[in-house]
Amino acid sequence: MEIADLFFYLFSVMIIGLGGVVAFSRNLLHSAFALFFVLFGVAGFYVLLGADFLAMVQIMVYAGGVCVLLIFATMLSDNISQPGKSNLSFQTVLSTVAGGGIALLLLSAFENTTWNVVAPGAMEPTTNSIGKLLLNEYILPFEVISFLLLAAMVSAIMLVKKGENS
Amino acid sequence: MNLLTDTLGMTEFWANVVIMLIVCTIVFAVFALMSGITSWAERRIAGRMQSRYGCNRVGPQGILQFVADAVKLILKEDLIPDGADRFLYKITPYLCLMGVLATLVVLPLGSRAMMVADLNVGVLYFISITSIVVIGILMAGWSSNNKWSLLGGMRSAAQIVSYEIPVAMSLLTPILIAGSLSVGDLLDSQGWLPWEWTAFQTPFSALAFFVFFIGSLAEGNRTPFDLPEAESELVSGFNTEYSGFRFAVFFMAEYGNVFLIGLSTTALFLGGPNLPGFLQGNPFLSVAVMMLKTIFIMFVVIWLRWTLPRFRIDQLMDLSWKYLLPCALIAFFGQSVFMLVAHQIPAITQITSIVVFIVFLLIMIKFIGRIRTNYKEQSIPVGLN
Amino acid sequence: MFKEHTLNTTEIIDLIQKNTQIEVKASENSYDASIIVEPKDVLPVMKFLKLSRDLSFKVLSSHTAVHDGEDFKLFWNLLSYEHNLETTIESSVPVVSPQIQSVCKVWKAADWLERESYDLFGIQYIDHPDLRRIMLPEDWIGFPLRKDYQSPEGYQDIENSRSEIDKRFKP
Amino acid sequence: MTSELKTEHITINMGPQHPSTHGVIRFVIKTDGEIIHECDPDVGYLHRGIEKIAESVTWQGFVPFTDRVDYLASMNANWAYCMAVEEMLGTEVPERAEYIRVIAGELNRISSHLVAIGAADMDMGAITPFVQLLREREYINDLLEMICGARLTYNYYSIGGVNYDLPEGFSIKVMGFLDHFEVAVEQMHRLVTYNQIFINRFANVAAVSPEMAMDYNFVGPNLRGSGVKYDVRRNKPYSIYDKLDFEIPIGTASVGTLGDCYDRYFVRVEEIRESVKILRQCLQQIPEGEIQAKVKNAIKPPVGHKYIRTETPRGDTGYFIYSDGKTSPSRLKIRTGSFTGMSIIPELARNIFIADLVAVIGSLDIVAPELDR
Repeated sequence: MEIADLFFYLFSVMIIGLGGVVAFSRNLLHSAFALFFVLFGVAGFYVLLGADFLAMVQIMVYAGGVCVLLIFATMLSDNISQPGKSNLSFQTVLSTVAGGGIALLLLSAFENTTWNVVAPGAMEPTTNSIGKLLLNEYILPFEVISFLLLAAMVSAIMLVKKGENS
Repeated sequence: MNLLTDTLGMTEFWANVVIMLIVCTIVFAVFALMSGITSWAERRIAGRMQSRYGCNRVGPQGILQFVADAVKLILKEDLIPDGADRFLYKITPYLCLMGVLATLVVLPLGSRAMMVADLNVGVLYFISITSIVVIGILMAGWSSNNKWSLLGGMRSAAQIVSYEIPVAMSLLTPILIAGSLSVGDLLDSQGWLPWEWTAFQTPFSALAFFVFFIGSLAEGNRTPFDLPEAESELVSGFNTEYSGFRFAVFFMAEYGNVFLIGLSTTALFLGGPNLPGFLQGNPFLSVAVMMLKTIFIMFVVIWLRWTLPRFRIDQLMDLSWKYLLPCALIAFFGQSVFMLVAHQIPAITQITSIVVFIVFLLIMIKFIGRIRTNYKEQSIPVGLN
Repeated sequence: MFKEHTLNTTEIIDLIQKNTQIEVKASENSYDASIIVEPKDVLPVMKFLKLSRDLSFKVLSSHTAVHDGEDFKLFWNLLSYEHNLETTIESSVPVVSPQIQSVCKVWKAADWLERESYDLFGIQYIDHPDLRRIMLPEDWIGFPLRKDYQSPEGYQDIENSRSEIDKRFKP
Repeated sequence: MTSELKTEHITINMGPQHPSTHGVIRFVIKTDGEIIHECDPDVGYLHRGIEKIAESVTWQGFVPFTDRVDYLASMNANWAYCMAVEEMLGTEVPERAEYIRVIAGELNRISSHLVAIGAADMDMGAITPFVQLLREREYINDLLEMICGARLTYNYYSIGGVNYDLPEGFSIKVMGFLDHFEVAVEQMHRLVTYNQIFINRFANVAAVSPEMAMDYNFVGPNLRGSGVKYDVRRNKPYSIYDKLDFEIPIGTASVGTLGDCYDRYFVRVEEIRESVKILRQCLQQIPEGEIQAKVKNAIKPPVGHKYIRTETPRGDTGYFIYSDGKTSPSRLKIRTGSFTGMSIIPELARNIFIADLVAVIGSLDIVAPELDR
């Protein structure tokens, strides 16, 4: 057993176990906190796969940013002293159809894919190549996306401003 | 590692595990000791500044006070408030400590070889791992079932999240200079002379240095940005309800943070452990240089805490978004342009760095003059008794 | 800013009577001269004292009551920074039904001062915005500064009877 | 998203035990996040019934109780009460006693203002100025201990004069202290007053207009901070203040709006300097002579009421005394600066931050025992 394998199983257990907490917890905030660790575990997987840059960005953006935002939103929107609300929802028919459909889709994808198994390569820095690709080959999509995000941010600020004035 | 596999007949896996544990223990021991000593130093320095003694009973000059404190805190009753979220309440202090400790992985205690892991995305790791602390503080604030704690937690999360951005932006400047995200490469890009340090290389990197220092003060919840703990407003912020060992862990994380501010500032901006050429590679000297610089930065941090009042939450946010972030962006942009120019005229690099350093020295001399005035005035006798 | 000549009580009384046609009189008192006003006239007189150009008593320095026999004597100490004037308005209400108009509308400082004298004397101020106890707990019985007040035997579970304490500390 | 966001208010108890309420006061605040929506001060935790006690002790016997009304400035509290009784009896206080009273009172004023300024700094999170100012206060306590033997509750003034004469060499020691102290105040300025963070926290916060200040009966430094130039020592001189030369500092809106926390703070700092001036004059002019006028043992002032105002560190403190000709006052009302200053809090603490409320309390210089009596 390699040391990497040990971490693989550790991360797997973490993701699956806490993923369950996210889905089934009766406390919305517990779900949000568990989600943080799920995202953290995913970052761990990225590291194991040699995608170090992606892993760090995953932690920074999803775990550090999005998750904190989620927790903030939960705390602000709910009656914070009694967060009894759960995200368990029992719309049986709808949820069965949706969940079953997705499960079937995933299963068929598993079945139909020929998995390309290669030996794990040496850990190489990916930052350099990602940077080069982003600023040479994919410069246009990169810029378009940045512009889109900027527009979204400005409009969000405008919406909030309007609310404050009235 | 060879020693373990060959002589003790371990498999490679177990040898790896053992080495990991040893390294973890060493790092943790250094961290715990440093945070303890920082807490002692803080009390002594505060005492000196406030015309009193500070702790001077346990051990020579009271240096063992932190051990006594730790023993006291461990033996204290561990109270859990009524209505608290017990599980979250219990694990939170460790989460905070973990977030602070994990940063130590990419920071050198001495030369480049004395790093736990010289990750090639080290700087990114350094920035992103802080988010664990945010979650820890939020959880602490919420799970205590205390409104003051909750306010403290919210403040803290908002503060750390928004100060992460100028800090990350200001780190782009040394990254540009070194051309790498690895902390080891950043160390190598600086020399041992002050004008070869990143902080004094160009006016822009000096700007980035100040943004980074201020930002990391805010991320470490130190005065003037100690709003999450603001004892005169929020009683004690997110750790109000904690007692006993769990409080000790919070405390350790807090003082460890001061150590980390010193360590990261030294490594990234102040030349790290670099020595003159003929001494290069001497492990003891490099550790000594690194620690000296770190301790100086820690002293500045403590000094600031006992001098300055505290910001208000909106002023804090203003400072981050309206001043520090633009400054960091200017530093980044200016540094890029400067490097393009310096590519054409190589001599300009040397000249600018020396000029920046001289300007810095002049400011220092002015500052020391003011300190002297204070000392002179303080020696006027009162004439009682 | 301050005038040299300050008005005395008689001149103030003249001014009040000329402008409001309310009967007021000076009190016979060995120390401070004060103006005695009927309880029903207190509010209009106060309004005049504050708004009048010649007086402009913009400050209510103090207000209190005195339990004197069958009556509560009420005192308002007024100041005028503009004219460097000082005067005392006096009125009295019977102890059995101590009711008087609140002057909160004239001076905001009256709010807490009247709450205090309600708390300690039980004087009812009509039209006071928030008349509740200020110093003592909400469930306190009686008004301590009245002369006929008897100290309670205890409050909630705290005993206060003299004999018990004496017993415990006797040698 | 046209309608405004509905948010739930949190009700928080600030106090009775809270680091920055300056004693045992409770504020029930309703906040919208960090912004205070409503604030209701709940006072009375230190109500000791001093006014009721006055009805059963002798006229002289009440002097020690006035110490407990305002423990930071007991000299001035003694003074106000003694002066009221002296005026009722028609006692003439010897000139030397008046000078001693002014010296002790002004020293006490400085020490009280030092605590006020230091506590305001500490509320802002700067602990060092507080400790440094307390060190200066200790020197003053030493000086006051020399003249009366006590460091906090002095019980020094008596009806008709003062209890003890000044010890030998006292004026030299005070002069020496003043030389040291004036420099210390400059240092304090450099440490706090010109600190940009401190200015940011205090300027433009909770401004009180002159009209509002008068309406709420602000007194002393709080009133002068709002730009109203009124000081009892100058406008209705008592004791020997008409012989002394000193300025009345008022708020000038030097960094913010008129009557904000910074103005109130700055007026106190300036008053310290004026007190130093007064002390120097008194020490030079003090005559020799008696320190105590003849007062009978059993005092029975004639029937009537008297309202006396003196300028204590917390402003114009009024003693309303109603005598029915017996050996103890029939009614004694102490109208203190903290009490009326406090009643403005519900209005000032609207739409400001929790941190600002702390600044407001600090700048109003509220002393809880004086508030509750």
